[in-house]
Amino acid sequence: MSTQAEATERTVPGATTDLTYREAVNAALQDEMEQDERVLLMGEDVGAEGGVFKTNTGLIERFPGRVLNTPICENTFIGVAIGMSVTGLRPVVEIMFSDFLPTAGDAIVEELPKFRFMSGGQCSVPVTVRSIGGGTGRFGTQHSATGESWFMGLPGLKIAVAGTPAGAYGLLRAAIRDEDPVLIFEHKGLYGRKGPVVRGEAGIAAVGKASIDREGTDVTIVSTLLMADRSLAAAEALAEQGVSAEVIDLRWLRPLDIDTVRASVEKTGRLVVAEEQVHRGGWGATVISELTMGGIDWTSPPRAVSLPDHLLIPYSPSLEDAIIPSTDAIAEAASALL
Amino acid sequence: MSTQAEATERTVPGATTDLTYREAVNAALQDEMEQDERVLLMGEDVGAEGGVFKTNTGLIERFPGRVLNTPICENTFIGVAIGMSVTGLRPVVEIMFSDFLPTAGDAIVEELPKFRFMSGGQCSVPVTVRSIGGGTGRFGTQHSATGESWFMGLPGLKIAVAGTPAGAYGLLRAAIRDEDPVLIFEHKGLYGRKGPVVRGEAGIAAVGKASIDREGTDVTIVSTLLMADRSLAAAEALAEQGVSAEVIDLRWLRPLDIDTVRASVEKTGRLVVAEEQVHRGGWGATVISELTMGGIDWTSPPRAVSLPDHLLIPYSPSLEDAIIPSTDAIAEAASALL
Amino acid sequence: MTTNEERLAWYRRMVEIRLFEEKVQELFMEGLVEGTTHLCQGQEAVSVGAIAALRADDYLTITYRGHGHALARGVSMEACFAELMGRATGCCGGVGGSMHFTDVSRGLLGAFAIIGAGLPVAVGAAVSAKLQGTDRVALTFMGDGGTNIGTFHEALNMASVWKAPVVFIVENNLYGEYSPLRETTAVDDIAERAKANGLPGSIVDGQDIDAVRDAVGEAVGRARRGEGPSLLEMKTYRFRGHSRTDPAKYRPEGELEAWKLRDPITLLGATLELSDDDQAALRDEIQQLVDDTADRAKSAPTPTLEEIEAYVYAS
Amino acid sequence: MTTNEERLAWYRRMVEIRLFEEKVQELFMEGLVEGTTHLCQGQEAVSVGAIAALRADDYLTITYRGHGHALARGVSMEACFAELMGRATGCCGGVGGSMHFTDVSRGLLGAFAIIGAGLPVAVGAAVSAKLQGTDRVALTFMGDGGTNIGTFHEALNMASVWKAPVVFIVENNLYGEYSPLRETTAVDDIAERAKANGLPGSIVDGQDIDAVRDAVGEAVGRARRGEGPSLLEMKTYRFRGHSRTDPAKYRPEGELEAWKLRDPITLLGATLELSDDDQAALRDEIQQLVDDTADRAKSAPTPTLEEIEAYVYAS
Ligand SMILES: Cc1ncc(C[n+]2csc(CCOP(=O)(O)OP(=O)(O)O)c2C)c(N)n1
Ligand SMILES: Cc1ncc(C[n+]2csc(CCOP(=O)(O)OP(=O)(O)O)c2C)c(N)n1
Ligand SMILES: [Mg+2]
Ligand SMILES: [Mg+2]
Repeated sequence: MSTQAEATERTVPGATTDLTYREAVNAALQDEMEQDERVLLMGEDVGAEGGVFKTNTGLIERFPGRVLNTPICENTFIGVAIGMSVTGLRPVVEIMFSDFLPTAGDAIVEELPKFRFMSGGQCSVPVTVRSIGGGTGRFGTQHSATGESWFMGLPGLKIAVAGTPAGAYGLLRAAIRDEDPVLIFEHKGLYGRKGPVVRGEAGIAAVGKASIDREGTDVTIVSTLLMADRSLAAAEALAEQGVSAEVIDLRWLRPLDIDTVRASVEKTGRLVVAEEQVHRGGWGATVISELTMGGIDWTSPPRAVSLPDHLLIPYSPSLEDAIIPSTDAIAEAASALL
Repeated sequence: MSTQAEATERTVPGATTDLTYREAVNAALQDEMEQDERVLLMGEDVGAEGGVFKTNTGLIERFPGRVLNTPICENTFIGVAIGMSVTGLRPVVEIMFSDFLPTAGDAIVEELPKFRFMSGGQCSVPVTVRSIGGGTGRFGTQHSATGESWFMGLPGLKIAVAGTPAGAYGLLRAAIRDEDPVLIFEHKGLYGRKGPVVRGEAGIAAVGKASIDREGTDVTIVSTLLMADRSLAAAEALAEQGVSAEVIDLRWLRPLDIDTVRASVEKTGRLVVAEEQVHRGGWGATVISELTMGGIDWTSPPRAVSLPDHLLIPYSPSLEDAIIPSTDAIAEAASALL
Repeated sequence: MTTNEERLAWYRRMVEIRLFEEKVQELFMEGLVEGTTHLCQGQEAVSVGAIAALRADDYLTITYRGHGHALARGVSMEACFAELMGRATGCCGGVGGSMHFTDVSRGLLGAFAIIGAGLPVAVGAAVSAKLQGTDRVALTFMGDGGTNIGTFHEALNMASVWKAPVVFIVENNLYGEYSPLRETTAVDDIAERAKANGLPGSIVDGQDIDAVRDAVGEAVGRARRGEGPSLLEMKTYRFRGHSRTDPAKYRPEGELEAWKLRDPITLLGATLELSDDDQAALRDEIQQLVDDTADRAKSAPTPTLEEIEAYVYAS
Repeated sequence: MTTNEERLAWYRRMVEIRLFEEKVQELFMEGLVEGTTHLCQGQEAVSVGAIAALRADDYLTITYRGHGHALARGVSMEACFAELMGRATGCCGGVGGSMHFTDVSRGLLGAFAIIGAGLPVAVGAAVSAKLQGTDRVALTFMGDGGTNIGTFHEALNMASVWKAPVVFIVENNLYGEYSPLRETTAVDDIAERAKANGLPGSIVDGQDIDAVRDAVGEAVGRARRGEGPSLLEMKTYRFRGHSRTDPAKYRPEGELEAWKLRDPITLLGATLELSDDDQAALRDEIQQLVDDTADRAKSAPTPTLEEIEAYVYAS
């Protein structure tokens, strides 16, 4: 248990180190709680044993009274966080599985984004909601959604999606510091993934900025979460075939960094969106629509690699693997455009 | 009170009559409850006084024991409806304002669409959820959303949107008869609108079929709900300018009738989506994305007339009017494409 | 304990609320207020009495039936009228309307149009006060019908477990919209529901402002001393329908008339030994104030889209 | 009332469940079961005893901790193993997995991975039975921690108001995931929460299968006679961690050992006057059955995408 806390503690601030995505989350929480005593972590079983996904290791010991286990009542404890946030605290709420976000539907759709507005701007609502989504874990139909686009049509919210350890660290810190409510999605299939993280202020992500994780000239791949990881792998494979793919980790769905995507597609003329969600109603469709409305000159029509529109996520391991977009599927979609 | 029930009763089955959108809802409920005694209506205050929007006039008297007032607990009474539906009944649940759908978030996102699937297809879930959304009523930030696209990315659900009295009648009957869970959205700004309705079997809408409400050759306008109404008015105005607009009332967001839209845009080469929602994450973006991915040949880039992405719905009447897409705004967007 | 001067101020405030809401009806007819309103006529002793027990730095959350509570908390009547008319000078800049009267400077953190949503916010404010080492207290108001929604129990349970300094006020006016309590609610006394969540619950005569003030004072004191949350059920009645469009035909005959005999304004007036003339004079004076204030409020501009854009995001 | 033959069948069934779940652990190690599982070891008397009180045409809903309940209801063990291995022959065609054991033909309408979600479904089934003029009853199982979610209260209230023939069984195993009851729940006895929703609640020794059977029998009888819903709190304990990855280090020393002295299988065994040899023989026989069944289940194919597509929409 303590090894992870130590691992993140040993890191020299400001330096780039390799952390797992899990350690990156832990480091972000540690660093924000260290710097700002108004920051709290709350949620179900967030304290004991480092939390269900072991992202919170060492925090309850290090910040006594600031890591709060809640009863099972997602809607209410997000509301509680709102009340805290408008009275001087900066709560970070953990929603264990993104599939439990709808349980808190009212708090997320009607309260968090609207609270400031309805008051005529009298207050701000600096609440961060972390939630852990995504497939590959064999958790079945009710525990495997990314949920990333469920709330993207809600002005008043900001929405971040972490595709790498650097994103997990930088986005979470940015979310906590933001004056507005931020939903931040982590992917449970990425916790063990290692990658470089700049610890400290320099590593904090800019709000609303996508990240070009690999430059390329032939085709743009836009992705989030686990698909960001797989898109990088797909770009490797494509490189071997002589195709130069630019990989963008979108990082924010609201604000949506359409400018970065547009600039890339203006260069490549080709686009694949790689998304662990059905296409309909999601960010992938939004990206393609906005580029099209903006009059982009498609070299060939864009493609989406998505979850099937006519299926739900099954438990059966081979079927789960069959429906979640694979590295190969992403690479093939990109190749097909050339 | 009784006048409305009488009005709908006087209608000769099979004949086309002019009904208000409100009367059309009432007629659909009456006809289905008459034909199938397994059909129930339940929700908050659905019985007394014809319900909050007076859509249910006469039903509690006519079908005693089959119009059930519930306590205030949206999530639970949709769950109750699921339990009824898998044991032989066909409940129609009324959610008074679409903004209360998130209160029932778990039931709508995790239970309704997944129930049959998780069981391996052992049962079907014939629940209809009617919900009343939309602006222009000065109901403010928490009572004015259409909510129509919130759940469109959920396989397992069907989603209907009624833009005319004929749609209100035909879609609701189709929803009640369907073996799968259907969310059907009504618009509170349309209840007084009159239009032709074919009462009886012939008036029942086909699942997943959009309706071409006006034919045209220059530009396609796709819309739903109140925007369907305004798009028709916009088409009138355009006709006076010599522009021939085809108006499609989408009617279903899931299944989405992309074929009808594609055929129209292949003819016109131009598209405006008119939507009372922000563009991001909605059906409008999905339509444009799918057409673009399908390689459509845009004569000019499509446009969206939508709610602003950076605002919430204000109470102040002049501001509410300013942000909801007007007939003029739709007509202008269409003109601009020519 | 309470001086007669204070009690006279309560009386004034209750009359203000009553006449304010009468005026709202008028403004509706004139087309100056649109949408919907939920009047609290008949329930004024609850808001005025309960809020009298608060300190200026305490917190509260209210509901769509919140005109009385906002005025009781001292929100400017002009800002309230302006809000109802959608003016930039409204207490929510004109974007909130009748259901969202808010004044954060007075600790009035929000008014909620979704049943139950204000409770967690009050619990959060209370926990926050406690964590920050202050002795501030939070008060939250809700209706009887609203105690059937899960958030109610969730909030009570969390308040208990975290020993939050919060007082839950249930205004039991016997109806939730058109439904009588009995038809939707498995208990007759909402106070029963407190025990299921480990907190004390008691029943108070909501028409008797002294009883309200005393009960809330005690509960607030308890919370302030760190002894935890409590729930008070105020038995009361709304003289009007649920909302503007509701003629309230579902009420049994004579019910309204019986409750009008226990009009909280009359009841307090009687104990103040105000002569009929005194009462009439006071009413006239307040009517004048209300009319003048509404007129002033009318003259303010509506907000611009640019102005309200700043209300969406803080950064 | 209950014959010793029936009680021996209960004993057998409890041993089956215990050994089934042991085998699940093994299959996990072999990589044949993936994802997560939530074992009910230690709680077998609740599922077996409660379900013994049902008629074949009654309804029930269960949770992610539902292996025991499904087996108790007579779902084929082979279908259960197959489900855990993601095979087309699984009780949910392989798409559900451990958390969703369902068998509609046996009235087992669903198993829910979202806390609270099964309760409304059971209430709906009960109301449905009543509206259709049958005397069927619904039973729903849930945990102690789950009584903090709003849906719990909402469902109880609706059941009361509509007099639904439903029995709520709370399996109070003292923990919700890693959190001891006390840390998250404002009452020590969940039965307290029934009153807040107008229904009778009582406490039952969940390790004593005769007590469980009797209490549930009474509640089911009451429901069947049209006398309304009730809640039973079963005091019990899980011998394993919350889920596969939880070593349950948060338990105070000696707690598990103390509860193991009240292993429901041992307790029932003692009253059956089975000799040690008899018990060992029975166990061996069942172990053989479990092993053989698992082997058979293994050999089934996984479903195809085409097959499971038909599970999404009925039309
Ligand atoms: C979640 C939700 N469901 C339904 C409504 C619609 N609604 C508004 S007020 C109301 C009745 C509330 O009754 P009660 O709590 O007794 O308060 P009262 O109006 O009597 O003050 C209902 C059902 C809502 N606003 N929110
Ligand atoms: C809405 C929701 N929130 C959180 C969870 C995660 N979760 C699964 S089981 C569990 C604990 C439940 O405890 P209890 O009700 O006592 O049942 P037990 O597991 O002890 O049988 C939690 C928090 C969930 N499944 N659903
Ligand atoms: Mg009420
Ligand atoms: Mg438990």
